Amino acid sequence: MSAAIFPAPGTAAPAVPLPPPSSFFKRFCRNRTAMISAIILLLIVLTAIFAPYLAPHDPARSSLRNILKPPSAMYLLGSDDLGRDVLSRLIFASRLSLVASVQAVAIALALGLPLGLISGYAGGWADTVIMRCNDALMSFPALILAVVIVGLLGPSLTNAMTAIGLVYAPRIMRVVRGSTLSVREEVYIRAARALGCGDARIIAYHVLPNVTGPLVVQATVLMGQALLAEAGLSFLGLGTQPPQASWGAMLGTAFPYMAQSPVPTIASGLVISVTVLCFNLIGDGIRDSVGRMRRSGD
Amino acid sequence: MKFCLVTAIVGVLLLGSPARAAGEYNTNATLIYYDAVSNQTLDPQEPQNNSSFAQGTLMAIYDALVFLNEAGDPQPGLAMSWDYNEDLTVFTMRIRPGVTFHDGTALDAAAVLKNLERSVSLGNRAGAATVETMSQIAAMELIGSDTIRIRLKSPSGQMPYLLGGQAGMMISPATLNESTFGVTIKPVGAGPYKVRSFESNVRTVTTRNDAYWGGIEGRPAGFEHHFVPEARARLNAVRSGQANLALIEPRQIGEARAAGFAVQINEKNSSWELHANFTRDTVGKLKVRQAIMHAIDRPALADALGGGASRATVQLFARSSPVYQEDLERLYPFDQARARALLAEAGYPNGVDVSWLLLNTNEYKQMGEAIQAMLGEVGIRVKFDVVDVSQYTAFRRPPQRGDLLMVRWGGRPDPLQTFQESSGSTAVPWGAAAPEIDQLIDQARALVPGDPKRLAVMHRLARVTTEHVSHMTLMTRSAVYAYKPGCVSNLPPYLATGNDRINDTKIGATCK
Amino acid sequence: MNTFRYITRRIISTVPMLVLVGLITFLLIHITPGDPAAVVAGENASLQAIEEARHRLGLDQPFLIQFWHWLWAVLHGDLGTSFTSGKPVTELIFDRLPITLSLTAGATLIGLLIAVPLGVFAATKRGSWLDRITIFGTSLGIAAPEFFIGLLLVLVVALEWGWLPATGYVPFAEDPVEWLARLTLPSVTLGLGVAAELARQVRGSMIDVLSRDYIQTARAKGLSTLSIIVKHGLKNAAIPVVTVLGLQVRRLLGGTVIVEQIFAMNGVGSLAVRAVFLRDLPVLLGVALTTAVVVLLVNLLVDMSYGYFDPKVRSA
Amino acid sequence: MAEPLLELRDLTVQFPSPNGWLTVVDKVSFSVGRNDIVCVVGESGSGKSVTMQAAVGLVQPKGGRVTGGSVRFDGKELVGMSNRDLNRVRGDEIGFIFQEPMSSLNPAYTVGEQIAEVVRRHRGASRADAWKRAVEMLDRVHIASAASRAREYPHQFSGGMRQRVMIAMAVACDPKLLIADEPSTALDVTIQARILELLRELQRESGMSVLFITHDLGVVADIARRVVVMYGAQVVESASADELFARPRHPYTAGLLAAMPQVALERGQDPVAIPGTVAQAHAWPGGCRFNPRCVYRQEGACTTVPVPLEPVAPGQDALVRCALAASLSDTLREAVAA
Repeated sequence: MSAAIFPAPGTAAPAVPLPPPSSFFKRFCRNRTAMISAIILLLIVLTAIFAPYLAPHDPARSSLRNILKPPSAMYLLGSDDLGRDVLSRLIFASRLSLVASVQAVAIALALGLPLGLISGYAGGWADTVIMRCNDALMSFPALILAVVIVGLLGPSLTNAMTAIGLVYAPRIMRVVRGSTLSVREEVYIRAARALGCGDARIIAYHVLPNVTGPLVVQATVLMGQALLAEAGLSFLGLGTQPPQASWGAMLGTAFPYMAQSPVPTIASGLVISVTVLCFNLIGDGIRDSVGRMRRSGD
Repeated sequence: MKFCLVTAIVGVLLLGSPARAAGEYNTNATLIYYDAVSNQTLDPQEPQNNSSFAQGTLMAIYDALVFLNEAGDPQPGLAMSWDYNEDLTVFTMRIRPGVTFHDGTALDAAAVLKNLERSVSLGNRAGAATVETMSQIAAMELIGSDTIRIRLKSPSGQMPYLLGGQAGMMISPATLNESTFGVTIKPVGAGPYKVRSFESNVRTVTTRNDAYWGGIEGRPAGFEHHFVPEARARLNAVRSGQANLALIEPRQIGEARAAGFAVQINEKNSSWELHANFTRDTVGKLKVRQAIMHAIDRPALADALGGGASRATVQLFARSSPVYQEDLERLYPFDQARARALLAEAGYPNGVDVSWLLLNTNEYKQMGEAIQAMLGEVGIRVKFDVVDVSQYTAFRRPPQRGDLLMVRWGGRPDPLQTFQESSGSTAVPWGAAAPEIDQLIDQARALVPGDPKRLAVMHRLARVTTEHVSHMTLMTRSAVYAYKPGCVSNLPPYLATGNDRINDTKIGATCK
Repeated sequence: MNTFRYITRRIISTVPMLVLVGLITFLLIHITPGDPAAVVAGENASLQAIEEARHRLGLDQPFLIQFWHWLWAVLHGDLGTSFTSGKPVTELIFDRLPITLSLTAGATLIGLLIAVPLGVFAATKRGSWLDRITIFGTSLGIAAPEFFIGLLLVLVVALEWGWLPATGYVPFAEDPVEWLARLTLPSVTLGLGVAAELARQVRGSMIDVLSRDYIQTARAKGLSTLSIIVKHGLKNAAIPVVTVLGLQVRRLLGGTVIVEQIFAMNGVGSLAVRAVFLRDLPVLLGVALTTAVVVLLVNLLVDMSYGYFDPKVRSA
Repeated sequence: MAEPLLELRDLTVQFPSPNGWLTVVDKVSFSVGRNDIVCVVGESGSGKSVTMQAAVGLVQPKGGRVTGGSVRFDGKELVGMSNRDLNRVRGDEIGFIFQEPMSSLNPAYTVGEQIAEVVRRHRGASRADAWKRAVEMLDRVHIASAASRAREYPHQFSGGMRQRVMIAMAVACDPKLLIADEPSTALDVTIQARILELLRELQRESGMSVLFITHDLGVVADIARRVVVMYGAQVVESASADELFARPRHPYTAGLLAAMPQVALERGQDPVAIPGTVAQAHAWPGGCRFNPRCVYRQEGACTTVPVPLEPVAPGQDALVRCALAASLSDTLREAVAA
């Protein structure tokens, strides 16, 4: 034991370099579930991009003569209540849903990140004020708050996503504030400040890199949650409005006809579940990879 | 006076209508009705309750001075009989003797007078239909204990119809004082059912009024009206036995029949309407409106979305209504080429952009998208402005949002009322589509309901309003009920108003 | 006794929070379109009728005065009357609170009943097929939209097999059996979501606890595996689990809106949604306040439970 | 020679690792008599702790497995015994004390409850009797005002006091064998001595055998009657304490002795650390596992053929695993002589 504790005199403690990002991806790729989810998500994004070439029919063309048709050669997943091809609509709806989730998470980040940094880094009264407002917002059940905001702003996808962004901002804020607080106490921060670095530089070089890990994890998971929230709001008629259609809206319109033609409902329900599942598993994958990197780093 | 004799005979007919033998009904079961409409309060004159959709519960509690039969003709209700003077400026009504309210107070002319005076005193706090009725009254006076003479401000034959709706519902005078309005009302009426409990926008629970003047033979022991917004939940309730009658949406007809339920479709003077804002230079032009009429494939719409409970039509009246005219249907056949031509003539060769104020419910949005697709094919590009109930009224009142507005028209007791409210300049802020419409309305007002000349004016009005597209009717709407076969009977289609009278509905002997 | 002082201090500190919640709701409603007076005046009421309604409801007063009146009334325990139904808001809410609370309690209970055994079992049998199923199952449980699950349940259990009623709520006082029957399906619907989130947490914290030294001591003391896991393991694993439970209860309070609609139960959630559509400000404020109070109570309970689970916290 | 209380024969234990199963205990054999005090000594990673944990079935939950050998305790074979039966032995007949007192007590229960628990479990005592026994045990391990302290929680005790609680817990059922896995390593020197004193006192009073696992030869000198030295998952030397200190037979043992500060002081020399570090479990050198660090290494003898564990001389109890044991015996003795 003694040999291990006191290294032979003359060799300084080896500086542990921060592992290069490549090791993060190596570790992420070894995580099989995360990789599979990433691939599925990539496929979904590709379908969204190349929707026009993939969709067998024009998603908007309705034919009232054949509504609620069961799946057939013509309509692979059957037709909806206005006789439109469900598969084509699902493919085109992927654009709307993914963009909507990105928009919601972007708003949450735009609000949560700066507020989190300020309240975590500055502390003092700024922190208490921000935290108190944050608690007040958090004491609202998420869905009611979203419904209130959308109900008042008027039902549309952008308003729905703004509301969801606002509802998730406190979560981002909390994650950022947590990481900032833990970094602020680090010795090297005090050392940097002692060297006369300005706050901005400290935040940029020291706080932000440390915050990105948990932030990316939270953002990925929130992408999934935004999809679920949009489906909920669409069910209440507050999400996407006609003629646009997101997955949530399709689930909302298909679900009343579940008894006669279950396929459209099950299809849209499954698509949402699978996508959200991928986001969650990727989030876990990133957290594990980042987690280990940070631990071996310090 | 001749008229009074006729009404008495027909009245007896209604009451004695051939009913199955008493033993056939379960008179200690409760009729539990899951409805898609809610009662905000139980005050008939309160605005929320004034729409024809909310009449079901109110009619069961309060009854009305006048009943309307299947053909829509006024029949004696709480009022035994009534008649006009020569120039239709004085309306005299004799109240049915021996009728008492649920709290025992007598329903005599004085009670009716007190109700009418209360409605007048409410002024424009009351609902639109009541305001419209009371605004025609100049003065009222009692004659003996059972007659009321009402002097009208101007000749109007509409009183029997108007007193068939909420305005004619009588509340026990013992509970009425100046301040009772809306929630402070004590729901004591003279109708077949007494109120046991009420929760706003949730449920009304009533029990049978055994002292009802119209008899209690075969009536269920009580009637519960539940407001359940979710159509799926309403049908599920009947399927799992929590309700014995449910109003369902046409798209559920297949599912209900598949589950072995009886589905009753009551055709009504109710329809899906598309209204245009005439001040807008696009839809203000007659040719553009005619183009829209030609661009919509009504039969396909009725079959696909009507679920078998709707029929294509361009008129505001059901096939069984005397005002219905078969030849009007041929005015606007589905003809996309004609529609494009009309647009070009109106100065829009490469199509026109219109905004549509759309109510935020599944039913409205489904119809909206279907029609949007049809109009799109002829170059009429529709953009939706989706709003909820609180902004829905912004179509007519400033800031007058949207070029088009889709409405579920509920029908009115008096056909003339239908034209007044949908096409006449009294109700429509931007005036009638053609001057002749207002002239015809005034003509009809000066005629007594039974007068054949009045029907002729109605037919002329129907033609003119359809030709000038003052309203774009899409398809009829029926009330669709689901119940266990043989369990619910005597649910007459109350043609005149949008609502169906639950008063006389009975429960089959074998059902609980 | 410091716990009593601790509770009173916490309760006093919630008052400014509730005022803040009220202020935020007031602000939200006033800065956005939609006119409550128009709704109250009715569909085709005249302009003059709307102005009169606006005055009657006191909406013509400046924003701060309205807020002050509302706050002053609340301090006296009066939440005001609903614009649309004219009924006192407190009555409206307390008619519906039992439904939402029953649903929340039912869902939480089912969540716990599923999550705890599943999580513990998966933690003790790491890498086994059950562990993999738990991980996958819980991830899927979190991912699936709640009303999608609810719908499948109604279609199969209530209508196909007819075991349970599909809709409606019966108060406990009226008929406890029926109350339970009506609550089962919706509670299971919500419960599955809670179970998924909770099982992951239980598994995670159990794995962490089981690797601790005192568990090895317990094994060295020859205690039965069951008592090691339940007595020694669970009590220490409880704190992070209770935290997640607290979050789930908050989500449930609002999240039941959709399930309430599918199962035709008039909970506080549906009341709030209707209030938003009808711009019924007092009802919305009442609901916001009530849910905030319940949420803060739940947070208090969660923090109190920390004391029970971890004696170090109790003395702090 | 009466049958020993505990006898390990060729015990082999493996743990999973990224490069497959690693043997961390390689055919270890030694025995503990009754009323005996044995010390197992070795650097960390020599497998000394794992050996004893494996003996009583504490490695399986951590993924380890016993792949060979036998552990006979008081006439019973422990390897292969069901966990349910092992539970009846652990805590009752074998007491265990661990190295980290700070984390070895359950923070959520009072100290008294945790001691009473083992008494209730093995003696079926009622709640009141078990509590009385717990207080009694706290008193016996010299914790002042035991009755009130029993109701307190672990975080209200210092490191040394917690170790006393652990001891109280381990001996609450009068075990026949007490295994102390580096009990004092985490404590500072003054408390260390008092803990060892307490253990010696308890041993004397109860006559139970104690098996000490430590890396500190000072502790061995202070308390042990017999010593087992382990290196690289193997036993390299075992002998009586006096013999070991006087005539170490294995270069590693000699090296350990030379590194002891007390011994070096007596000889007026600086303590000499053994160069190099122990090899990784998956990369044992050929032949004798100590050869890369052994100053007396001879190519061929020490580096090719695995060296067996043999008696130092025919008929002797002491054993050594060194190819040059015979020739080195004198040189090693002078190396450590005062």
